[in-house]
Parts: sequence; structure tokens; C-alpha cells
Amino acid sequence: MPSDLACQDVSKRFGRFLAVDGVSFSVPGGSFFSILGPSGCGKTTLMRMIAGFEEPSGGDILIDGRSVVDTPPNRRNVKMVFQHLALFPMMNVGENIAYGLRCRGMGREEIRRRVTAVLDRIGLPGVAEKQIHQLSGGQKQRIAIARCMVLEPDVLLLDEPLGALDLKLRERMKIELKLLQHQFTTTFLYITHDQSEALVMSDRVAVMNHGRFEQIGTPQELYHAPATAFVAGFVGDSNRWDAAVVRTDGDRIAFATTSGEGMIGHWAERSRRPAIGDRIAVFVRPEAIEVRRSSAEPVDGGEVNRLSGTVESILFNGAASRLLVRTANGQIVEADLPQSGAAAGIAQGEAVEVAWPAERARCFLAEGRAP
Amino acid sequence: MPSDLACQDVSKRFGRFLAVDGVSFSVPGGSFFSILGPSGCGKTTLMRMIAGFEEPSGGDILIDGRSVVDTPPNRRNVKMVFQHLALFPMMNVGENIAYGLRCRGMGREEIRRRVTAVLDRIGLPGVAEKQIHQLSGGQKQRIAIARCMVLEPDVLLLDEPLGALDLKLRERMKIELKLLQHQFTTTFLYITHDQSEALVMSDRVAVMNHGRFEQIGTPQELYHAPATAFVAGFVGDSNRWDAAVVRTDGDRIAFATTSGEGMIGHWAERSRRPAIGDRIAVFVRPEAIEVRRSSAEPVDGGEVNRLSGTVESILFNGAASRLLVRTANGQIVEADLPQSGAAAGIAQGEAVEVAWPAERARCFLAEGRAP
Amino acid sequence: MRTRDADRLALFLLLTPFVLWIGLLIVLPHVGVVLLSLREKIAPRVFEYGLGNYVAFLKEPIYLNTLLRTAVMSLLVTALALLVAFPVAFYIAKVARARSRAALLLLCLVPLWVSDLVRAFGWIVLLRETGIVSGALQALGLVAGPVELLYNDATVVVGLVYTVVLFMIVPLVSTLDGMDDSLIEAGFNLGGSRLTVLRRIVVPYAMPGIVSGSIIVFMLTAGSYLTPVLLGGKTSMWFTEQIYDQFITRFNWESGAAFGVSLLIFTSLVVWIGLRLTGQQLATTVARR
Amino acid sequence: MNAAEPRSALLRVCYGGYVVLFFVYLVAPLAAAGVFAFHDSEFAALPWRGFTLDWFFGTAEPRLGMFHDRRLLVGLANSLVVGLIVATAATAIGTTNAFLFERKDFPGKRILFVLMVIPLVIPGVILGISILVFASSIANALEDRLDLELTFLRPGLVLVVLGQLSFLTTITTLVVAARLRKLDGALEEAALNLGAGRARVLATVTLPFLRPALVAGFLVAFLVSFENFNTTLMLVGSDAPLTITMYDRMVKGGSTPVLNAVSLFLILGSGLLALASILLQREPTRPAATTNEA
Amino acid sequence: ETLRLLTWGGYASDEVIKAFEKEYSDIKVEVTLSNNEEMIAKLRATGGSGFDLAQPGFNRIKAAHVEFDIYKPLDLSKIETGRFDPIMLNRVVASTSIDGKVYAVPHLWGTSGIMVDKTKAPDLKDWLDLCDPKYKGRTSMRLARTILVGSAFAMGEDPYAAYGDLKKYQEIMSKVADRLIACKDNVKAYWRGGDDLSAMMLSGEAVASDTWDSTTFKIFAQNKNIVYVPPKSGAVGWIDSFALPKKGRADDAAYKWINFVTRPEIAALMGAKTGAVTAVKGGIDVMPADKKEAIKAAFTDADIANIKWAAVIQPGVEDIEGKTLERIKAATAK
Ligand SMILES: Nc1ncnc2c1ncn2[C@@H]1O[C@H](COP(=O)(O)OP(=O)(O)OP(=O)(O)O)[C@@H](O)[C@H]1O
Ligand SMILES: Nc1ncnc2c1ncn2[C@@H]1O[C@H](COP(=O)(O)OP(=O)(O)OP(=O)(O)O)[C@@H](O)[C@H]1O
Ligand SMILES: [Mg+2]
Ligand SMILES: [Mg+2]
Repeated sequence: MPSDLACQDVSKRFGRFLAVDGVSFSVPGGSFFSILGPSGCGKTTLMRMIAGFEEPSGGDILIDGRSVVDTPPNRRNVKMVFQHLALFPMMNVGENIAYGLRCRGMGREEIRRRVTAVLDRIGLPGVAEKQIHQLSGGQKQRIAIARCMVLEPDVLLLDEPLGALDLKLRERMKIELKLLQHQFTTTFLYITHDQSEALVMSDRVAVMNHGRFEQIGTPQELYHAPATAFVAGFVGDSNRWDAAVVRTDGDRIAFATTSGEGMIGHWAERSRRPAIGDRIAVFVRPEAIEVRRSSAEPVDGGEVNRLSGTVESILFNGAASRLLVRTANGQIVEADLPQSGAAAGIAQGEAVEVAWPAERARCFLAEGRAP
Repeated sequence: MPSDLACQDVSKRFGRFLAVDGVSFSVPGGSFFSILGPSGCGKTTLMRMIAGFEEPSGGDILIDGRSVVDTPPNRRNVKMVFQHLALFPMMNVGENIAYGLRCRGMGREEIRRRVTAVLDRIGLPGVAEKQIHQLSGGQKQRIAIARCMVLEPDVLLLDEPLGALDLKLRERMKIELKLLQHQFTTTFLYITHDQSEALVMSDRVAVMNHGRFEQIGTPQELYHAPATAFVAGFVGDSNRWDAAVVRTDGDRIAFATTSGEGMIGHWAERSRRPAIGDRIAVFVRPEAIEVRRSSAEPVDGGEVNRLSGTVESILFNGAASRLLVRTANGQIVEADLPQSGAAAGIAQGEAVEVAWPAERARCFLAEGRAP
Repeated sequence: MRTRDADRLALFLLLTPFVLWIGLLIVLPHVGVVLLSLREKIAPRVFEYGLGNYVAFLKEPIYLNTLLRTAVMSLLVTALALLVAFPVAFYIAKVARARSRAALLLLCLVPLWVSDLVRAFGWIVLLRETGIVSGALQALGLVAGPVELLYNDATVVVGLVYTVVLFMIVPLVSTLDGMDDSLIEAGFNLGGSRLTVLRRIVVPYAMPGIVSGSIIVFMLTAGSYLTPVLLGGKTSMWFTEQIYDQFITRFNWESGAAFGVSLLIFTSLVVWIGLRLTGQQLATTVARR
Repeated sequence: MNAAEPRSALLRVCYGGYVVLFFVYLVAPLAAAGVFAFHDSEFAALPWRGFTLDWFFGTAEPRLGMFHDRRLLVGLANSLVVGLIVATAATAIGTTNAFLFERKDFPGKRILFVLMVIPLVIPGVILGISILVFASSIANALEDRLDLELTFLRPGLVLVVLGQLSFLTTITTLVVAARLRKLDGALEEAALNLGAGRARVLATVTLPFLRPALVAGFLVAFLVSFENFNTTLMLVGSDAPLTITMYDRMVKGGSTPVLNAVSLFLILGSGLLALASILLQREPTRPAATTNEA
Repeated sequence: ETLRLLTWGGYASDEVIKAFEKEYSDIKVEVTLSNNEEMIAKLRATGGSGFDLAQPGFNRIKAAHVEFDIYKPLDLSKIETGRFDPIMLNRVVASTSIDGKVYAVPHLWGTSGIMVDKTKAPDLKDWLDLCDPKYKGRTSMRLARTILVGSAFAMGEDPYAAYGDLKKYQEIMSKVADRLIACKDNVKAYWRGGDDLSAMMLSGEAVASDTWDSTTFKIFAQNKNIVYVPPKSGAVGWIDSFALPKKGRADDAAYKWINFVTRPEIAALMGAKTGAVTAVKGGIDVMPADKKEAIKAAFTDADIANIKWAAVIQPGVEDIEGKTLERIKAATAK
């Protein structure tokens, strides 16, 4: 039966620097929870507190409802996959995996059996005798996980375990990790600064910034309904424009960007209301923006924002290609490149029109800095 | 006037190992040319020959039509941005940039002027006095480029210059680099193993594998008309299935995948013809695959391949979300997640139908190993 | 907290051997030497405290000259060792193939394998008038008669450089090893000549190694005994020889201690000035290996 | 090709030649000393009078070979004993020091660190005399006040050991600390995380990782102890280590090529030791392909 | 039991030790080689412990003991004094008695003079002939008190007489220093150990040097042209003696050793080995034939009468000598 993990108002102070600032969350047993945030936001520190390598300056950490802050790290049944894996170079693969079992004083034969079983499970049968340096990156990755899983931990912590892998391998391991978790049905707590990893793998994601959780939610919630400017900018690609509020009408607000374009957007912050003249940050996803040739007859797509400009540059990237459009006022708008329909084949320098509905322009008070 | 660069049948042998194998290409003055290939394929070696750090074992390297193989590296007007930048840690920013000018014996005043000018140009005015370690990753990047550009080189070589940067910064620098190149109108030769970098920035891209060029073309050509199995697999995401030819009819061929699905595809290799029974590799891009709920009425989309299965997993990633569908025979098909229309909102476990036209299933003889 | 106490206990346990070592073998003995150097002999077995030994030292030009001579020669040896070692270190760290590197470095350690005595002995066998070099020169017809290559300052310098050069090579190799090859390549790529790259990139980068090597070499040279004594000529006095003489042939511990303290102060001063001039720090340069 | 290597063939040959010359310089005196170990004469000087093995195996005066020369053998034994004790102690203290300076924070750490480095730059003579003086004054005081005669405080092997320990500990500390610095803390944390107690982590992860440095430190300490002269000379009593025995022989008795024989023996012995250390410490060679991923 | 000897090179050869250990199977002999200065230095450092029997020159015992308290008196009843040449014994006993207690008995004696390769330097006869420009760069000396004293005699002074008057002694030494500094160019190198010297002489690099007679006799065996010349102004005589370090632990063994090596047959062995004469009755007669011959060839009776026997060194003398030697060493040759 997988265990749940909870943090209650956990903080960590290094001298006068608050690395983790009152973080609370709970992870239901067996689910995949990610913490997503930029470098230095305190992710590793939080994880180290859960593993027992740092003592919280405040708050409590509970596993299955029991506080573990006074349990020394080698007694917590919380295993960790380290950022650079930390496989023991002086032991071979089998010894690495057996290490934790030996610490428990398990018999030789039993250990051998379990090591073999877990190696089968991760799809690497027969590598027990290999040296660590003989493994490929992806294999090391899996050994590091096996080394923890063989101990049947309550919770598995993973600290950016894919960071060291190359691009193509990372893509593959992402999917593989998710499938592994399904197999072991252990609670996973996963740290990353790569939003696509967090979105693809997790049941729920917490977005962390400056030691605090900005939002906790499913990947879809974070993507489609970011709660703060930081989340809107950090999760997924967006156009981000600085603007000033011109008029408000419920959640619908009119604003002018710094380069002078007037637009209409949707107020996305729950806790605060905008006033006229407030500086705001506006986020529009490239896929929300429709691009048409200016020569094409206007269509009423229901959108309210409509700007004309010329194609500054085409960023071809297959299905994920983008257009940079520069409006008359000099505003740069990034939009998905239309690959089919009337707008297909747009070329650099062409005059185009870009348009998007007000609901897709999310507005926040502009205090969060650009990610 | 920007110079052009050409390589003619250039090879490099290390002992018995052929690191670069008869590579020829030419880069018109002022254009952005990328070499894309997996780690260890010989990209850096090729670049080092152009810079003069390695002597070619065969072939010739020409700049503006003149051979440079006998020119020592410090006399070639080919400047290089190194993989780890190689900024001089014992000099400050200004001295780093001035280094090359000093080597040319330029006057103090003139050097100061040019350093200031180039720093303005790259958008970092006033950092001349800073120490290298005080710069952020992106700033270092730009200083490394400025250090070369201030010398007005014929050709600028860049060896995976974004490799060390973090994800978000890499995205931004990609665009910035392209804009910088427009500004300086120098010939850029860019090395990367990240296909999205190559596609987004380049005028033309060469795909390299095992020391050889597999294909040279515009990003669009590579993406839409890969010439070899390797290119098809390496550039952009694809489903890759191993199969055997069942029947041929001109370029249209029928085949059966290893898991037993029968499909129809398009022969994409120009130089060879398939025979019945040949083992082939088939590539289908996820965006080419249409997903429908099985319950929906069948539409005649002109496609010939149509399989039914269930949704194994949803890989949510915003606009780039994917579906994994497992067919009755156990074949996994990766398709773009429909975000709108009748198929929007498909859930895990649902029964679906996937379909794609024969032209989008590109077939190659299966000797290239999986990337 | 439990962990705090454990931490404190661990700190205490680790500190104990350190303090015993540094206290009993370094600090207290040196305090002892300083105290001893302040004892003046008035009559057999009668002493009183004072600066007499130092006054005597300063008043006797022979001692001062010897100290200066030792310092100047040591500096010369240091400079020569640097000059000799740098190309070799550069070769080992940057030019040699990765495989031969360890072997070459091991070869550099050859002089360490045997004592000063054997090394000096070897030089004597080589350089004496009836020695191998002289014999070889005669056989080659380069000289008419036997030549005495022993017993002069040049020989002492050659012998000393030999003894200490590895202490220059090791830190140089380790700093140069840490230098990314691409820095050198960038130096060339940006138009630098071989000399420019050496002067503006390689040497500044190797500075910590140069300084730490120089300090150790200087101190070793200034403190060496056998090489200058056995190879030295009629006039070659070395300051350590004076110290040994005071202790061993004159049994005058008090003035010997004063000599020792003077040597320590003087050489430390030289090192301090060196560190000042190069902007390095003792702890960081010497400990960086 | 290597950017650091000269491009012009002439320069390359000159550079290579210089390096070769340098190594000839390094080997020459040792070779010279070694060759005369086989000299069929009682003097290690030209002209060459023929080849003999007497200086190793000769059994009678005046051609008493080193393997039958009791004093040389006693000196060798003393050197070995001193070397082993010193190397063991220096490595042990060096290891605790390394942990102290790499792992602990405490007030005054910087100063203590400088203090730790300093013995390396104190001339050996001064280390010798300071310990001699210190030990003598304690011994004298004990004798005067308590009528207690502690012979180990008088010149002898104990003081030799202490004297060598005084500066060798710095070397071993630096060697072990450098390795400890390279130990990724995550390895130890991983072991803790997998359920090992502190002692077990030390035994299974930390010390195995430090092993090359411990071996290197031990060997360097042993070799340096073996060849040390300056410090030892001041502290030696009636039982002298080999270098002192040889020195006495050279300066006070008449020397014969038996000294060359001993030298050659030492050269070969320490050469083998050094070689062994290299072989022992060689990390498993990594295939080029996997190193990039680390 | 271990007998720790602090002695000169050659004074306790393996042969003698083997014979001794065979006779006294419970005693092991351990030898530390040394010289006059170092013996005192060592005993000073150990406070008189660490050794059981020392063999310093008889003239240096008194001052060192007064200053450092490093010896203990001898019990003459345990020594077979009857074997000793009475002149030698009296000379030593007289010079090493403090407060009526005797601190040393003689063992070996010899002289310091000049060693000459007679084919190459036939007319070298006195100490200062080493400074004869004819032999420029071909002579050697040991920078030690012998050459100072010898040169002083050669310059017509009597340094021993001046021991009581330090000022006078200082004057003499200054003169000697000036002379020897002027002579520096003539000297090829100052030798330090017997090894240096024999290598230089045998190879022909040097043709003459000051040295002990015993050393010369040893070299004579290798090259009959190298002979000992007692200087015209007098060879300097020395007697190495036996003294008991203050905290020696094996006094009995020490007495046994003294009595052992003064046996005629052992004395002969010693003489053969060292070339020095044992201070037993008829010491010269027990020498082996070739050594006896060498001695007879070297010394006429007049020479023997002319030996300047070392006088007991007074406190302060060594300081003056030491400084003088340093001056000579440090001076640049003119
Ligand atoms: N032991 C420490 N002492 C002082 N400050 C620390 C310590 N450990 C971490 N910090 C600081 O706390 C902040 C958070 O660090 P942490 O390692 O948790 O970041 P992170 O989110 O894991 O970043 P990354 O993605 O780069 O790994 C950083 O600013 C870091 O400098
Ligand atoms: N000096 C050399 N000696 C021997 N082999 C070499 C040398 N330099 C490179 N190689 C080999 O040549 C091949 C190509 O190396 P190169 O550095 O050009 O690859 P790359 O494409 O730049 O890879 P990466 O993306 O990892 O930088 C590799 O297999 C490498 O091991
Ligand atoms: Mg982290
Ligand atoms: Mg590369």
C-alpha cells in the first residue's frame, strides 16, 4: 500500500536567506507529484529536507500522517534518486543495488534474488556484474531508480534525474519513467525545471518560485488556468507583453502595451483586482493566435484583438514552427505557423493579420519579473 | 562583403578511425549554415579543420575560393565560438574582446572604440570592466560572439554554443542568435545536435552521421522530404516502425509491421528500390495522424491507413500534447492530441481510431539503426 | 539537538590529532627555539636572556653575507627551476598524449626516489675532474685535458635545480592540466601568435602554480644542506651549513637557534614579498594541487 | 594534432629534444651513481676497471657487499621501520586533518589552515633543531625536577619519527584533502539514504573513494621519509637510518662502491614502489563514449 | 645487552666486533660513526645518554665536560692499565682529570701532517708548503683546527702556549687566517671526509694535503707513491681516548670493550685496520709489517720528538677557531 507524503508549512533558512518559505502540500499515495521551478528556487532544498539531509527551520513533514523530522536520514523509508545519480563508482551494478538491502542485514541469497528481480523489472536483466562506467546514460538512470525501488520505499524522490541526459534520450526516458511509476505504484516526488517533463509525467504539479509554491494543480490546470504571472510565463510558451490598464469591465479589461497597441484581455488573477493605470503583464499563447494573409477576406472568428503587421521571421521547427510578426508599432507577436488552410505558405516579409480572442489574453499585475 | 566557405571531399582520420569521411559542401557568403548530427558523428572535428586546429587527412577547404589548408590557425580569418566558450578567465570582458585586436597591433584608442561599439551592438553596453565570472550564461554567450565579431571574420564558427545554457535561456538565445546574424551579415557555420536549433535558425542544414553528410537542404526539405532513414528519424519526432514489404506499386508499397499491422506507405528513398520481403523502416509524424473517437461516424479523409485501438496514455504538454494509442495487435502509435473539434477531450482508456494518408508514411530500407 | 552534539563531538575528535601535531611538533618547538635563541651564554652552564645572539649574528658580516648569498642563490635556483620546468610541465600537461602523461610525470619524480646524498653522489661521480663528463669531453676531443666541473657555484646551482625541479613541475602540471585546451585554441583563433598566447594566456593562467612552485622551491633550496655542501667549492658557504656548524661542530645551540630563527624570518619575508607582488595567498596557492 | 604543439616541424623537434634532454638530466646522476655499483675497484671514479658484483654480494673486507654489510643492513632496517611508522601516522593524521578542513566549519579555520600548510615551507634543518631543542628541554626539565629520565626524548628513532612526521603530515593532508574535495557529497548522502549508518558510509563509500589518495599519501610519505636527511641528521641517535649511515660512511669512513650499490638498490626499490602506486591507483579506464555523459 | 659505541670510522671494524661478540656472546655492539665535534654535539644533545662508550680526542674532553656535563668518571680499577704505554696513559689521565677524577684513558694515537704524492710534489715538506704556487690548484686541506694549529707552528708561533691567553690566541689565529685566505687559490677543494681525500689523491687530482698519518698509510697500500710527510715544523699529535658518557647504561660492557681492544692481538688488528698506533706498550711493534714499515719510513726519531702533542683545549678556544675557519671558508680567494 503506497504511502502519502505531506509537508506542512515547511521552511528552510540559510543564514538570513530563506531558501524554502512556508511550503505546504500533500501527495496521495501512489501518485506522481512534480515540483517545477527555475534554478535556485529551493526545489533541492525542499527535497533534502524530506530525505532528512537538512533540518527544516520550521514546519513539519509527515509520511502516512506520522512526523519524520526527528528520524535520521538512514531510518527514513524515503529513497532518493540524485541529480547526478550518485551511483557508487567503486561497486558494480549488482553491489549498488544490493547496498541498501545489505544495510538492512538481509541474507546473501535473498539479496541476490531481489537484485535479479528488480533488474528484470527495469528491463536490464543480466547487467549485475557490469561496472557503472560501462553503462549508458539511460541505463545508469534506471539503475539509480532500481537501487531505490528494491528497498520498497514509501516515497521515491527524484531530483532532476534527466538533467544529464541528451535530448533524444531525455524524450524517451520521460515516457519510460512514467511507465515505471505505473509498474511500481510507489509515490513519486519529482523535481525539474523543465516544464515539459513536469507536464508530461505528473498527476499533479507544484510550481515553485523564490522558495514558495505559486500554484498546485494538474498539468492541464497549470497550462490552461495559470494563477499567477509567474506560472503563466513559466509553464508553456507565451507572448508576454507589458501593458497599462486603460479600462476595466468585470474580468474583461482594455489595456495598451508599452509599444502602444491597444488590446482587450481577461483578468486572470483571483486575489487582486486591477485599477486603471496599473502596470500589468499580458500572456498570450502562440497557438491562440490566428494568422491570416492581409489580402484574405476578413473572417469574423469571434476574436476581439486584431493587429496587422509583417512577417519578421519564420522559425521553422516542423509541426512546432512559429512566426514572428512585427506590428506597425513595432510590437513582436509570436504565433504558431499555419501549416494548412488559406494561410499556409506564408513567407518572410509578407503582410499579415494576427488575431486572438480576449479570453486567451491573460492579464496579471506586473510584479512578477519575466521568467 | 561576406565570404563564402567551401569544403571539398574533406576527410579526417584518427589512427584507423575515420572521424570525417569525404564531406563536401559550400556556404554562400552571409548565410546561416548548420551541421546537425548526434554526439560523436564528427561535427567538431570538421569545424576544427576549418579553424585550422586539425589538418585534413584529405580534401580541401576554401574561403572565397582560396585554399586555406596551409594557413596556420592564427592567420585564418575564421573565428570560432567554442563549445564552452573559452573566455579568458584572467581577463575582464573588455580585455577579452580586445585580445584579437591587440594581436593585430591596433592602437589603444581605436581598440577602445571598437570594443564599445561591439558591446553596444550585442546589447551589453558598459560591461567592459566586468569580470567573466560575474556574467550570466547568456551574457557570456554574447561576449564570446562579440569577441569574434569585433575582428570582422570571413566566417564565424559556432560549436554547440547553447549547449551549456538552461532550457528557457536556450529558447531565447536561439532567436537572438538568428537576429545577431542578420545584423552582422557574416557567414555563420553552426554545429548542434539539437534539431530544433538547426531548423529554427538556419538557411540550410547538413545532417551528419558517422562522419558523413546524409543530406543537405533547407529546414523544410529535411523535415518534409528526408532523404534517408537516419534523417527521417533524427529530424523532428516520428513514429518509427520496422516492417517487411508485402507488395510494391510504383512508389506506393504495402507492408506489414513487426507487430502485424498491414499498412500502405510511400517509398522515400531515391537511390534504391524495395523488393518484396525487404525489411524496411517506416516513419510517420505524429501530426500526420488523425485521431477520432471510434464511436464517431467514419469520415473519408482520403487516408488509406486506418487502425483502431485504445488510448494507452496521454502525454499532456500544452499545445504539443500527444496521445499513445495501442492497437489491437499491440502496436504503439503516437499521435498529436486533438485539442479542438469532435475528438477534443479524449481520455485515457477510450477506444479510438487513428488514420493517416499513405504519402505521410515514409519508407526506407532498414539498415540505418534507430537514432 | 542530538545531531548538534554529534557534530561537536566529531569536530573535537578531528581537531585533537591536528592540535597535537601542530602544537607539539610545530608550534611549541618553534617557541622553544625562539626562547633558546634568546639565551646568552655568560659562562659555562650560566645563561641569561637577551638579544646577544642576534646582535652577534648581525655584527658578523660573514653570517649576514652567507644569508644573503644563500637567498640570492636560492632565488637564482628558483628562477632557473621555473625556466627549466615550465616547458617540461607544459609538454606534459598539454602536448603529450594522455597515455604518456602519467609516465612522464612519474619520470619527473625520479629524483625523489633517492636521497639528496645519492643525488649529490651521482653528480660528484659525473662531474669530478676524473669523472664521466670530463672523460667524455676528452674522448670527444672537445677539451685538451681533464676539466674540473665540481666545486664551484655553477655546479651547486645545477645540483640544486636538479633536486628541486620536480617541486616546480608538479604544481605547474596540475594547474596547466586544469586549463581547457580550448583557451589556447581560442588564443590562436583570435589571431594570437605563439608568444602572445604564451604570455597573455598560458602564463597568467598558470600563475598560481608558478607561485606555489616557486615558494616551495625557494624554501627547499634555502633549507638544503647536502647539495651545496658536497658540490660546493672553496668559498661556497650555505646558511644551513652555518646552522649545522653551530649545532654540531660548535655545540652552540643558542646561536644556532638564533641563526635558525633568522633564516626562517628572512625566507618568510622573501616569500611574503613574492606573494605580495603576485597577488596570491599562501593557503590557496600551496594547497591547490 | 594539438594546438599546444608547435606547428613547424623544426620547432617541434627542438621542443621534443629539449624535453628529452631534460629527462637525460634527471636520470644522469642516478645512472652514474648506479653504474659504479658494478665497478671492479674500491673507488667510484674513472678510469673504469671492470665489472663485478662484489659490491652487492662480496662477503669479506675490503669488498664487503651491501647484503653482508651489517651496518648498512641495520640502517636499511631502521629506515624501513621509521618509514612505515611515519607514513602510517602521517596518513592517519592527514586523513583526519583532511576531514577537519574539508568537512567542518569552525572559528579560526583559515588561520589553522595556514598553520597546517606552513610546515611545508619551513626548512628541514629548522624543523630538526626545533624538535631537538624542545624534546631536550622537556627531558632536561623532567630530569632536573623529577629525576625522571625519558630516553625517548633524547635523539634517537623516536625523535626522527616525530621530526619527519612534522612536515610529512602536511603533505598527506594536502593529498587526501584534494581527493576528499572531489568526493561528491551526494555519494555519501545516497548511502545514508539507502539506510547505511555513518560508520558504514565511511567504510563502504568514503574510505574506498579516498583509497588512491591514501595510498599515494602513504607512498610519498614513505619515500620522503626514507630519503630525508636534513631533519633526520639533527635528531639521529645511536641507531641511524640508512641515509645517515651512508653519509657517515662517505664523510667519516672511506666509501667504496658499496654506497653505489646501495644507491642503485634504493633507486630500483623506490622506482618499483612508485610504479606499483601508479598501477594501484589507476582508475578503471573508461570507454570514451561514456565519459561525456557524466 | 647492547654496547653503543660512539667512535671514529674504522675504530670498530666488523672483524673486531665479531671477535668481541664471540667472546662475550651476551653483548651486542652497535656503532655510530662520528668525529670529535659531533661526538660532543651528540652527547650534548642527549645529555650524555644514548651511548655507552665514546672516543673523543683526549684534549677535548675537559672543556666539553665542564660546559655540558656529559661524561662520568672512569673506574681505573676495572681497566687493565698495566697494558698501556705509560707515557700515553699519563698524558691522557693528566689532561682529563677533574677534581681528582679521571675521565679518559687512551686508545689510539697518531699524528696529523701532510700526505704527498712524492712523484708529483717531491719538495713539499711543511704545512705551508701546501700554499706553494708551484702546486696551484693541486693541493687540498681540511678546514679544521689541525690546519690552523699546524699553520701556526709553521709560522713560528706556539698556539698551544696561547690557549691560556685567549687574546693572544685570537691574534695568532687572525694571522693564520690571513695566510690561509691568501692561500685559498692554491687549494683545489677543502676535503671533508676521508673519502673525498682518497679519491682526489688516488685519481691524481690533488698532489698533497694535510691529513692524518693513518689515512695516508691506508692509501699507501693502494699507491706506494703517496706517502706521509711529518711537517718540518712538527706534526700535530693526537690521542683518541675512551670516555664514558654520563648516562651510559652498559658500563661493564664498556670496560670489557676497553680491555678487549687493548689486548695485543686485537691492538694489532686495530692498527692494521686504521693505521693508527695503539696506546699499548710497544704499540708500534704490534703493527703489521707493512704499516710498521710505513711508519718507520715516515718518521725519523727526530720527527717523533718534534711531534706537537695536542694541548688541552680551554673553554673559548673552540669559538675562536670556529670563527676563524668560517672566515677562511667565506673569504673569496684573492
Ligand atoms: N547549504 C546552503 N547554504 C546556503 N545557501 C544554500 C545552501 N543550499 C542551498 N542554498 C541556496 O538556496 C537556494 C535554493 O537552492 P536549491 O539547491 O534548493 O535550488 P534548486 O531549486 O534545486 O536549483 P537547481 O535547479 O539549480 O538545482 C539557492 O539560492 C542556494 O544558493
Ligand atoms: N584527437 C582525436 N583522436 C582520436 N579520436 C578523436 C579525436 N578527436 C575526436 N575523435 C573521435 O572522433 C569522433 C568525432 O568526434 P567529434 O568531437 O568531432 O564529435 P562531435 O560530433 O563534435 O560530437 P559531440 O556532439 O559529442 O561534440 C569521436 O568518435 C571521437 O571519439
Ligand atoms: Mg537542485
Ligand atoms: Mg563536438
